[in-house]
Amino acid sequence: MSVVFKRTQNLFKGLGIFGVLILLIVIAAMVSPQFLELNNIVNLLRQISIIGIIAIGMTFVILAKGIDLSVGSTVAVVAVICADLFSSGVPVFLVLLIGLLTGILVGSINGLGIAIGGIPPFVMTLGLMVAGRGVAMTYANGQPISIGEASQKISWLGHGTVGGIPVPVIVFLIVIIIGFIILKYTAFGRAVYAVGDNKEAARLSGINVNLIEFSTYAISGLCAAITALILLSRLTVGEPSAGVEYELEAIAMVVIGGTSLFGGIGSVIGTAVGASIIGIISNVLNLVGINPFTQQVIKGAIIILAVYIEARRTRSKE
Amino acid sequence: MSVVFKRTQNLFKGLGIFGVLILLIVIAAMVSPQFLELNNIVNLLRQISIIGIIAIGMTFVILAKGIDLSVGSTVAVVAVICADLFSSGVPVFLVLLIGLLTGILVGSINGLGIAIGGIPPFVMTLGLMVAGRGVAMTYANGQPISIGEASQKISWLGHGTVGGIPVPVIVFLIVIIIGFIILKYTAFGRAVYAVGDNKEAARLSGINVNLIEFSTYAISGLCAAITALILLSRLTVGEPSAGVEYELEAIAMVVIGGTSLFGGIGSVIGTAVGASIIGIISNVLNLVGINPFTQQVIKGAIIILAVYIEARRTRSKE
Amino acid sequence: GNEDGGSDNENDGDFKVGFSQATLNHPFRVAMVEDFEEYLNENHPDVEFLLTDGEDNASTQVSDIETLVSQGVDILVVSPHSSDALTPIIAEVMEKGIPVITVDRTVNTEVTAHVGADNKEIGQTFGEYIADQVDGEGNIIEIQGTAGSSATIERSEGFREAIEGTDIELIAEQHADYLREPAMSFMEDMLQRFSDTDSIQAIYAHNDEMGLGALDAIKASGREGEIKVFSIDGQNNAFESVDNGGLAAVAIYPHGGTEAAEIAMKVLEGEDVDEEYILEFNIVDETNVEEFLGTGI
Amino acid sequence: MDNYIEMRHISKVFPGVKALDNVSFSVSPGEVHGLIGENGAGKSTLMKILSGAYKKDEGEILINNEIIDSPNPKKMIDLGVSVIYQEMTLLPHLSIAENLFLGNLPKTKLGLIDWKTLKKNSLPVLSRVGLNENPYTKVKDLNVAKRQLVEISKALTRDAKLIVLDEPSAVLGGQELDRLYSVIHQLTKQNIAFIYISHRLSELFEITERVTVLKDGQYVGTERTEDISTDQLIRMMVGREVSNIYPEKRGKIIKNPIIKVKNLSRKNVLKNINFEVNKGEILGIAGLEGAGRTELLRALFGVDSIDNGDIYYFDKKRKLKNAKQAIKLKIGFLPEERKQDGLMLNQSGKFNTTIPKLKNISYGPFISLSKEKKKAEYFANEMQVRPPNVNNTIRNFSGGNQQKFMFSRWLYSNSEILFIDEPTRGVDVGAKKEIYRLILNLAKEGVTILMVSSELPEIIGMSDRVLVMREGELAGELPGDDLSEEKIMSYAVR
Ligand SMILES: Nc1ncnc2c1ncn2[C@@H]1O[C@H](COP(=O)(O)OP(=O)(O)OP(=O)(O)O)[C@@H](O)[C@H]1O
Ligand SMILES: Nc1ncnc2c1ncn2[C@@H]1O[C@H](COP(=O)(O)OP(=O)(O)OP(=O)(O)O)[C@@H](O)[C@H]1O
Ligand SMILES: [Mg+2]
Ligand SMILES: [Mg+2]
Repeated sequence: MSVVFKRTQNLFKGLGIFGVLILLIVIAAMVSPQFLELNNIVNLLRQISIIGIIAIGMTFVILAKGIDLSVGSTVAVVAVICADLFSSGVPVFLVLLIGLLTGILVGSINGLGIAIGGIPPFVMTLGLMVAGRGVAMTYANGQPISIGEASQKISWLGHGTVGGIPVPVIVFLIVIIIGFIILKYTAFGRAVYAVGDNKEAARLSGINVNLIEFSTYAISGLCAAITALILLSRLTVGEPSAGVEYELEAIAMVVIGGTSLFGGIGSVIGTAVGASIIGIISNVLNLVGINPFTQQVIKGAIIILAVYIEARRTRSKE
Repeated sequence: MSVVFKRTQNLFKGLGIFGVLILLIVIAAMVSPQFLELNNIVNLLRQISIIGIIAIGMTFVILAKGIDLSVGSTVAVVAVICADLFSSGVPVFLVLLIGLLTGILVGSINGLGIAIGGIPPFVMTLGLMVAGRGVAMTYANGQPISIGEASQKISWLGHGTVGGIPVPVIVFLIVIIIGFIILKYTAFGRAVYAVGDNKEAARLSGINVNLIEFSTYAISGLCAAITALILLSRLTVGEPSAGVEYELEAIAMVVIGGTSLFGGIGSVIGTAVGASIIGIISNVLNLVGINPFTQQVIKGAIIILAVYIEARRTRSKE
Repeated sequence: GNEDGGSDNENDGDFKVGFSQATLNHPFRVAMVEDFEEYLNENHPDVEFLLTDGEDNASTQVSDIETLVSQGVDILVVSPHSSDALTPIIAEVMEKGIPVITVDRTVNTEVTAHVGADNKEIGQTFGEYIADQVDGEGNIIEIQGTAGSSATIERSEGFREAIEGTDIELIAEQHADYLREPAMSFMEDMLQRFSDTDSIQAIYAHNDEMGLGALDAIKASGREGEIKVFSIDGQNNAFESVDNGGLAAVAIYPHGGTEAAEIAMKVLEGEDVDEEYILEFNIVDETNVEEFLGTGI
Repeated sequence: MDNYIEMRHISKVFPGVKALDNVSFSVSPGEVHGLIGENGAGKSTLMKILSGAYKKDEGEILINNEIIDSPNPKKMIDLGVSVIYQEMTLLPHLSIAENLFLGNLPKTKLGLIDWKTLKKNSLPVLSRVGLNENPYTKVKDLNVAKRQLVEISKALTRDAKLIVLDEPSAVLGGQELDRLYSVIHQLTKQNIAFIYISHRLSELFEITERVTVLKDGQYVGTERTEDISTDQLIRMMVGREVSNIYPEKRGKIIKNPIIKVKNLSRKNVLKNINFEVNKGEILGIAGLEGAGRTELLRALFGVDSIDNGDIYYFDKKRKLKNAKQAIKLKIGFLPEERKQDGLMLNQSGKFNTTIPKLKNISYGPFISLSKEKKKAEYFANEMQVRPPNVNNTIRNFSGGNQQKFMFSRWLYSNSEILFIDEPTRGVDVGAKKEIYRLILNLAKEGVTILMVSSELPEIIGMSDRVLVMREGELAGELPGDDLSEEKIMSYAVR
């Protein structure tokens, strides 16, 4: 009995914030007839994807008890460099590759500083956030860089659809699925949880803690780069000011999705749900046509409420 | 022998990031002759005070294993409300009191949600950060509110000096000293460390954990309100967009000062040092006249380097 | 499906106007929206008005526009965060047959109408004026807005073109995000760096808030006779400051909210409109400040 | 006999402490080798060096007569050395199965984790230690005893040739220990060696072949267990005679109930419990693991709610709602899991001593740091804490010394009632004797003591009266002058 009981309980627990999401969807559909229209759903999903992809990378970092404040600046760095390369006529494939590698590089610098240098993640990634912004600004001389002709060639990334589903959404889904598989079904993924749970114990279990920590930041950088490339395709310019405050929103998605900032607990599915919650709130408030200032008040309140409902439920079970 | 050895070592450990600060001051004095001029020092101190005061409140929150993202919005809310009251001719004393109470109120909402509602601090204060900004914007209708005539009457708070020391600096020092005394010499302070270190053990030691957590947020709100009032006096307007990103800078000061984001370890003196480090970097880069974009790159690098030096030193001792 | 224009006697109540503002974190932007809405409220109270806040982020603004379109707006008014970034989405909206009016900032694609002043031109004209005020020589400090924003870029570019070839030297620059406090702090540092008398002749601030912040710092140092402060936008408190001998001059940067609303209604009612509506701007100094007191934002 | 592992001339210095000074010792294949010494003698440190968790300052480690250079955890695990630490190193949020095979998870052809195989592989290992749990259960949902068994299973999964058990009896009770002994016995037959650290000397005679003694970080000697007596071992450890660790019992306790418990129930764990405790009495509470003893203490201390029943303290009915109220009534509580529920690990010894009653060291609202230090030092001295520096961070004290600080805390707080849960887990003989003497002295001074213990000799040696619990119920009561292990067990199991 006890096992079955545990199981259903775990399932319900897994539902947790997912239940809040469903509640939110029901309410949204009630207050705005347009909400459930296909167009709007597609829209909404595309909007979520941009920061959602970053949030998946952030999930890895936070699960391993880290934090990455530099993602927004990474987006800017990748965006301006790639815009520049595009405008100089470098082949699309090569630019995309360089973009992704740049993201991984920035992440790796974080990883080195934290895993090898022993610098607290908050400080390391804050430093890189500030410095990265400076690099993007210097590189672009403070100006947006247009990708020029290349906009046609990479338009598919930001604007294309496959079977009616926008490419950014597909990319987001792929990132979620890969993230899910890695975390649940690979030794690396379990090591991420182990490191976040108890670093010392993980080390004593023979896990290369430094390597795991390092890798999570590289993954986060990679995800930021993916977002940068999608943005580049959508906006056709690389802005050195792109991605400001993305770190906060991405962390919010992760945390609302139930991942603990103290490491070891959480999942990418949770993050996807967190991203949806944040996305829906903005979308529906815009649909209903509420004054933007009032929107902020309501948005803040709903975020608190959503997590409160979840916290209540979880607690009352104990 | 051993005791003496421990003592000097502890002293040195206490010095830690303080040593880095001294190094930074020496370098600053070398690269800029104006740096050590009395005028500039006074300047610098005044600049540090604004966010430094918030960082002291933040230290309490972080020591108790929390975080407060809402401080920037609290500044805005208090600033616009008080500006409005000032402009309506409410007596200075009363406005200041209302301002401080408003700060405590915002902090208390955080405290309730976290301590009683069981909402994770990041989400709760993020929600209030978003909602608070909306409240300030709504209240002020998006426009700065001038304090009008009252600017003369509260000019002392932002511009006054006592014995050549600006009032904001004096306020900052007082906040540091009070913070230091509370944390080091009162039962409440001990309880803050205990809660941050091990909540369950604190509870079993007879500490009212909820009350302690709650209080740290109230303190943080109070500190944000003090900053808001100083800003109001200095700027003579209450801007609803004031305080954007203050939370990040305040947390940075706390963390650079050696306080652990995982609670239980740290001090307000560390935070004061962290604030000084951040302040000096900006100040000296401006004095030397480096291009703003390059400044960001250097600033980020120095933050990382400063903490790296400290991390190295601490580690090599082990 | 869009019901293309509608018939002549259509009621206002059938119209839905969408306004995508780049950010509301700035008085100038707020004033634009407010005047727009006020015009509608007074003249066409039944028109449905939808407003979104791009939160100073091009990609958010693109999303906002997508949302507004999916809500079926009959006309889209956009004050773009930056030109290039908003171009593709606006082209898309135009293709769908929804008329688009851009305000303040242009995009690189055809739109129904554009309303606004030209930031670069203001920078340049104001720059020439400032050069004149300092007799074509001396040291100037530029306090810029948010790094990378197009207003910042253009106000800076125009200004630099104006002072090129003069004996004016730009001795320092910094971004202060259009906010008063950072500008004040920066100015304090500059007063340290250039502590000799007459080492600074003027401050060029990209908006009034920053100009006023710099002015406060200068006053606190007792050097207000020595350094002239110039700023852009035209807030009421800036005019008052000019009147009281604080700011040397303010360039009014008209936001065009009212004009945009007028044009939008004309478009909806099927009238012809000009493709471009360039707003006049003024420079306010002690000679003419009285006519402007209380008219600002 | 060839040595499997040999440690030669190992030294290790921590800031201010020479934890190990030129220690050498060796273990043969299939041997059970005891390692003993007082708290802080350096046992755990030596084992951490063996596992590669700490770097040695001097000396060398040999496995099969080959020097291992720069050992690290992974390398040592691969070489067959598995250390089960005093502070557990399981990952609470992962499942049992994952903990068992972490670092070596079975994979499918695609390189993904093969969860089925993982479960399949886990079951036999778990059954070898007699742990009957679903391998997918998260470790955090297990009690300490079960966690310890998972730790041992984990070593088994790694083909360990040497398993180090750092004080298993500090967390395991009678039944589990018996099971452990039989597991050890089985494994030694397969030539697996054990290093067994314990403060319970009786165990060593039961299972070890040789015993090595450390004192103050130095090697004292290695003896065959058959050739040596308890007293001799103690002399080697302590440097002097420690006879009769249990103090002389007192006569009858005068009936003067300080606590009266009536019909106390708490859902699923406590069922209709009635008893009284007299002033100055030492009331032992015995029972098997999971009998509800800890729960009883927590309920009395006011930190677990009760569903039913009344509790009278000092003749007044009270419903304590939290620890604060209990402390106000001068009740102290030494929890079973001191790291989880007792200590603030990043704070100093003096901080941990004084935290429940800062008033005692304050002038008005302000704490006097000198008073704090003096008081803490006084009690640290009473408890013979080593090193005797109350400024040190608790984390850096050895396990036994951490427990002494927990005692200091409640002595300092002038408790009139003390709830102590497993008081001498991980405490060395010398200190144990001190603690027993202390408990008795407290009782003589009128402090009322409820003592939960799984160590029957301790219950028998100390209690004025014994309650036996079974499945949340009071199964029986035994007077202090008529105690035996058999009698207690006859109530505990039925
Ligand atoms: N990380 C550390 N930093 C500083 N000192 C330490 C550290 N770990 C252990 N020590 C010190 O080294 C000495 C030996 O400690 P160790 O934990 O090895 O003792 P032990 O013999 O295992 O004691 P116990 O029986 O109480 O567990 C003690 O004085 C202890 O305080
Ligand atoms: N956190 C918990 N979650 C679920 N069940 C628990 C928890 N803590 C205790 N229990 C259960 O409550 C019952 C009583 O446990 P308790 O810890 O009081 O036993 P005990 O007699 O003190 O044994 P031990 O010697 O193991 O401490 C047991 O069945 C135990 O499994
Ligand atoms: Mg030990
Ligand atoms: Mg127990």
